[in-house]
Amino acid sequence: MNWINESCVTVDMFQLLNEGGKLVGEKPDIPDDKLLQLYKQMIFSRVFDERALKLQRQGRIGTYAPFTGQEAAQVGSAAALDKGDWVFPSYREVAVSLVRGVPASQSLLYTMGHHSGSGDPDAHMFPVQIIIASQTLHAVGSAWASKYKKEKQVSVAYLGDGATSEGDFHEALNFAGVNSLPVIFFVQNNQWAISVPLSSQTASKSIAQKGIAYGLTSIQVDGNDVLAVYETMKKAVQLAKEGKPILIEAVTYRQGPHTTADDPTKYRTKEELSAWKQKDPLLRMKHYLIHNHLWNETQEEEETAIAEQKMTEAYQTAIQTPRSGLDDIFQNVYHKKTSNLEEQQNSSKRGEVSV
Amino acid sequence: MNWINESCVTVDMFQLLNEGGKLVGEKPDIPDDKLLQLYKQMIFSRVFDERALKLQRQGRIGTYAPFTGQEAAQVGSAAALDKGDWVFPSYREVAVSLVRGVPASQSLLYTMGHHSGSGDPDAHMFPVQIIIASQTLHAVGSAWASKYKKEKQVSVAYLGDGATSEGDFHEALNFAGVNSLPVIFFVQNNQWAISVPLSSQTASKSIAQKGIAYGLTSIQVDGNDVLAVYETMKKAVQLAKEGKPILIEAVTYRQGPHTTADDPTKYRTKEELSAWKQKDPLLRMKHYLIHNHLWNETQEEEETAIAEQKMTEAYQTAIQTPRSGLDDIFQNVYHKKTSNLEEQQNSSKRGEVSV
Amino acid sequence: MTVMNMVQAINAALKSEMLQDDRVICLGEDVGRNGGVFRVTDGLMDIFGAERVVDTPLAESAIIGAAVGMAARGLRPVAEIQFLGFIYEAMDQMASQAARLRFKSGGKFSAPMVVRAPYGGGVRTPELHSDSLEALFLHTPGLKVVMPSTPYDAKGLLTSAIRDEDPVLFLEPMKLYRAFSEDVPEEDYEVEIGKAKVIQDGNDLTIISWGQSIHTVQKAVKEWEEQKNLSIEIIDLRTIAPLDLDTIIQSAKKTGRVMIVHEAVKSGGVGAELAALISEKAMFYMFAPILRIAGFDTPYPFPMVEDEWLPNVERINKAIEEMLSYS
Amino acid sequence: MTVMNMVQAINAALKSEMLQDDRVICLGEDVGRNGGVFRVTDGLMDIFGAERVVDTPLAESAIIGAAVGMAARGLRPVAEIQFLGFIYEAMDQMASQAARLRFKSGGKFSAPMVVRAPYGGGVRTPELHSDSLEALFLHTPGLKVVMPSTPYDAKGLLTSAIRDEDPVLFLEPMKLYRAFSEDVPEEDYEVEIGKAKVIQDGNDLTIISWGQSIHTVQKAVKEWEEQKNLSIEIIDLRTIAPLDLDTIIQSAKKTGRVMIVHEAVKSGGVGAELAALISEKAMFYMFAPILRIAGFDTPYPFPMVEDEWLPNVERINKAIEEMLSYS
Ligand SMILES: Cc1ncc(C[n+]2csc(CCOP(=O)(O)OP(=O)(O)O)c2C)c(N)n1
Ligand SMILES: Cc1ncc(C[n+]2csc(CCOP(=O)(O)OP(=O)(O)O)c2C)c(N)n1
Ligand SMILES: [Mg+2]
Ligand SMILES: [Mg+2]
Repeated sequence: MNWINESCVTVDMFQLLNEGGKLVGEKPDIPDDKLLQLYKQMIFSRVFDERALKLQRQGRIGTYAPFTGQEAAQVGSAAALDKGDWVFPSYREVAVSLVRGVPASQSLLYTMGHHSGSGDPDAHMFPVQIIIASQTLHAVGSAWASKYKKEKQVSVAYLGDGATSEGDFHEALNFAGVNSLPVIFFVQNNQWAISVPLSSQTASKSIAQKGIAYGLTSIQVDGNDVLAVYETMKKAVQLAKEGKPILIEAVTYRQGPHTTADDPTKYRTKEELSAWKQKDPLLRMKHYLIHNHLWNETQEEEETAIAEQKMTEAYQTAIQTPRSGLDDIFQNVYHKKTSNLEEQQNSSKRGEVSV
Repeated sequence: MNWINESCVTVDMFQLLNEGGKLVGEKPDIPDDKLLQLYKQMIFSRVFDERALKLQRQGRIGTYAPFTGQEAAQVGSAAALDKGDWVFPSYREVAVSLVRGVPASQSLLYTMGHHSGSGDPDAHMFPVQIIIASQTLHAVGSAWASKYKKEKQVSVAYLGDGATSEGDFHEALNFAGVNSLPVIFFVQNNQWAISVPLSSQTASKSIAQKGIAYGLTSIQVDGNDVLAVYETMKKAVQLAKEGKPILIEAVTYRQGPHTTADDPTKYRTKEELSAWKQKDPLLRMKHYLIHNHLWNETQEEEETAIAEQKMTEAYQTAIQTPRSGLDDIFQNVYHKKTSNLEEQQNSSKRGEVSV
Repeated sequence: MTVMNMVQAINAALKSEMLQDDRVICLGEDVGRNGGVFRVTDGLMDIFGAERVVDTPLAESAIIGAAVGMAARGLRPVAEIQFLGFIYEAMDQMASQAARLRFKSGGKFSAPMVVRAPYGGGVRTPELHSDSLEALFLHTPGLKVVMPSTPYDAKGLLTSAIRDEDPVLFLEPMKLYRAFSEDVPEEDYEVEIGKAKVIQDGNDLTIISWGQSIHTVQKAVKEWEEQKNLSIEIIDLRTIAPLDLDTIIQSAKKTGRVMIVHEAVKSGGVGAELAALISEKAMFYMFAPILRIAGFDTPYPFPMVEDEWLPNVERINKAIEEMLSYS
Repeated sequence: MTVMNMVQAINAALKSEMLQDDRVICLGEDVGRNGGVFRVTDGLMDIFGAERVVDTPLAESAIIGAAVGMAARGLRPVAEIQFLGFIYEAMDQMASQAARLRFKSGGKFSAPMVVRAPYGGGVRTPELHSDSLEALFLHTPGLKVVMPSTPYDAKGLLTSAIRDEDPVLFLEPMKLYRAFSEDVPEEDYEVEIGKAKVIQDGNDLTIISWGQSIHTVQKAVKEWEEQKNLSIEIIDLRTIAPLDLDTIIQSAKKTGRVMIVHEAVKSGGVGAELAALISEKAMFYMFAPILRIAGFDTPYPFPMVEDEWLPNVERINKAIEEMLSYS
């Protein structure tokens, strides 16, 4: 009998920079200014994240899901996309949205509970998805639309390791495979789904190998290595545009809490955290740039100051935006307000209850 | 970059008898009387199926899902189970239920729309599942209960090729893998999900390889070869009891319509059907038995006559069972009838509408 | 005009919209080569090809979820759920995704799409094929829910649904698919979503119903009118969300007696909302309690019993009698 | 007696049932090591081990579906859905599987299990965390639905739910988890499922509510009683399915004025069923229309607006005024 099991597949993680920032693979063909841009985007992302955490602690914004530790995965992947490509994020993709050109203030407004909601059609960013893995299906539909319209765009779903357990993830990959859609499933395997470690999430040795069930082309990449992520994503976009749907597992780590409502000390060790901090994506890229004489500490300080300033401005913009009121919620339920909503809105204004 | 794709996995179908009934593998260690029993069970199954089709055409029973062509997969797998094992069928597993000892009349009552419903606790058979793939989760829960209670039983979910596209299938396999549950997912890949061929169902080269996504042990077996199926299932039960969840893909064919409401000429060719009829599971086993001097045409006729007679008796039992009435439907909604249902039942009796 | 049954009318609407608008595509299980298990999409694949009439894998959440993505990106998907009972598998995509995309994005995205599904009893289907679940979607802001009872309305409402800017759940009463035919224009036309139809004027009693129950109501009413000279108003709701409050309240005030007939189980059904609206806005016009003739509060029953379980002429007659006893 | 908040009371019920009955196991996302995102299952894993307090993968359909299988095989699973809004992912397992197993098997199998889920607004959660979806399950025969508003009831009702032979959906009002504490017996006790509680007798008006809205109602009522000397009856429904019809109708007949207050969107909510039942069985006792103060018919709103969207004292006051204007 020919039993199949995991030992039938080998998964090797693709890496260009090791933890110390040394090049371990072939030198990628990325111009210096692009390297610097990637790093600056990572700096701004981290500044956003740290400031957002502070603002939340001060009660100025609502629940927030920090992404510190995942900057390479987010920035590297987003930077490899074209303007026309479409992004379907979860709730943790602020760095992606920043790279796509979504104003930082918009993400602040979202977590402040503003009715403007999320999503940015200009940046080709779908709204934040709360329901785990649901966005993978929207990316499939979007890729399908592109294919149908013969537009050369890819659709990218961002999701987490935990999301790979949901039925929607499976259905999305299967639809993508059957229809040869230009879609990329970018899994940030940050090792945890709230308090559940990957080992309790799946008995599969890797997430990348899950693509085999659907005829997808898959890869595991070091998600803290911005160069490896960028190169992988570049290639993935090309393959996807040829009708080869792609699954990418970016191995990374969520250094902060799941959200500001979470206490990670309940479920994970200090040792684990500090081991992963050694692999920090910014540190690694900084070492590489300095080593290659593209960066120094002065520039680091300057860039950080610029980022802080931009963040202050974003916050000012957000708080100066008029607050939402009850009236706003009757909009956008339907294209045209129904008479029932019209009546409810009017009676709410008049302080009435009903007719 | 180390891209993974389907070429990384090889899947070889396990077979013992070829289409002509010749032994192609190692002779399995199955006593002669067991061989004969398997074949007789296949004969009775086919007689049931053919009679049920006739009864449906005569308007004596309701919609029916025939399984002709899948007898080896069903009988071979069910025969390898122990009495204590639990079975979670779809709507096409009548042959399985017959092997488990469920009276044929019970399956007739079900399709006649009798309130006694389906499922048989004595035979350890869960009710017929209409919702595709839903039963895979119940099998997981059942296996979990066995493990928790330290009872050495396996739970077997039967499902089709189409069912592997549902999210529940994915979630079930993942739960099974993570918890090392004594569960077997037995997929009858009969090539079609109503009108949708396997090639439109998944881009995966095999169903067996889908187990790799969950750390499962998997195999592809010739589902028209009752010996291969029986042997595979025997081994699977053993592995599952050791805490290795199993995925089996039995490659077979649905020779009849999807159900009595379906017209397969809309979507598949005569050529395909007749090619598969060459691989008929009964024919193959018959050749093998005759070749080994265990069977002859006289026995075949006798056995068929016995089966026909049993079937006639089953139908008599079914039609002699008192019909269900409105009163029956107020039972079994809750353990104890609620006062609301009490009231509805009483008013329905009195011909009233409401209080 | 051509004489069409409901299957033909729906097929005609799909065909006509697909001819006019290449953003319209159909997707679902068995909708292509097979033409749907009820043949509603029959022939469409031959005309429009497999790119516009798509046989999907067996996964309801993906069907609706993919349609959301398509719709947001400018297509007009018409997704089929093979039987309404299977929509539970796609509830998140219906209720949290399609219904809320416009709202959650502050109006920046939307999901103009149609989800078609046959539903309803009386045709001896296996378990879980006959449930009427419209109430779940009445409780889901952002969705529209349409339930035609005639071929004419089916074609016009489906045309409106496909052209609508919001997600529409279009429920097709299985028992009426081929139950009768009527004149249906060959050219395309719209029947407005959100408008009930007074299919018969009356003064003594109002009966509100929709889908296949309408025909049971008509049968019952005929007897009363002929034998007792009673004047009964019948309202075919046609749209469940948004409800046509004006028509309902106007009729309630006029007749002072309202009965609601639906197939779904009684508790928490659409009948409850109608009764509540009337008791909120027209209670003092009522001569009689508002009665609901509906499925009993049990799971949809086994085929042997379904005709007794469903609202039938006998139960409606009983209720009319009861309501007339108040004056 | 000990003073407990609702989180502690629920935790106590789980612990006590697990101690007495080793068929009881808890499963769900983050319920183990983390003790649940609200710490409702805190400490249980330490006491009962990872076999009885199971951190599952992230898959709601599997959580409920596996629980159905466990329950059918003799365990008593208590499954947690992290927030009620996520139950859409498991609707088939809830509505077509757990709810119908007894019925579909002709009584040969059953699924005695509890599904716990926090729900409700006012705590500034992100989208889809605050919806009140009880009406969907009122419309699902075979399920029981329980919604406590106090720590005492929470402990007693959960104990009853775990011991019940049918699947029970146990909904925990998030805002009340730590809002207040009260005396709760240390030993185990049951609060009967299916019985509403008249938490305050009155003659002029009945207000029916449940879950966290009860406290808003109480606040509003206090003002009226103190200032206007009005006698208001307050009914805490506690069980949504099966409804306690007797208590509701009795009160309606007594006071002749009924208001229903709930957080769920108004259309198709449980309030509709209550109003319909009253208009069916007690209409001629009514002095005033039956009013529903509920969420508006929009998706649950953005945090900045939720306090205005939810039923609040002001809206309840307005409604009381309006109802008193009828006499
Ligand atoms: C359908 C659904 N179930 C549960 C949740 C609650 N929840 C929010 S985030 C999360 C963990 C997600 O883990 P992962 O996919 O790894 O993403 P990460 O948070 O690590 O980025 C859970 C369980 C949800 N939002 N949606
Ligand atoms: C959730 C759900 N979706 C759709 C259906 C309708 N349906 C019934 S059988 C079937 C095809 C199933 O194919 P497969 O799993 O291969 O099993 P087979 O019928 O071939 O045995 C479909 C689509 C259903 N019963 N349940
Ligand atoms: Mg994660
Ligand atoms: Mg099949």
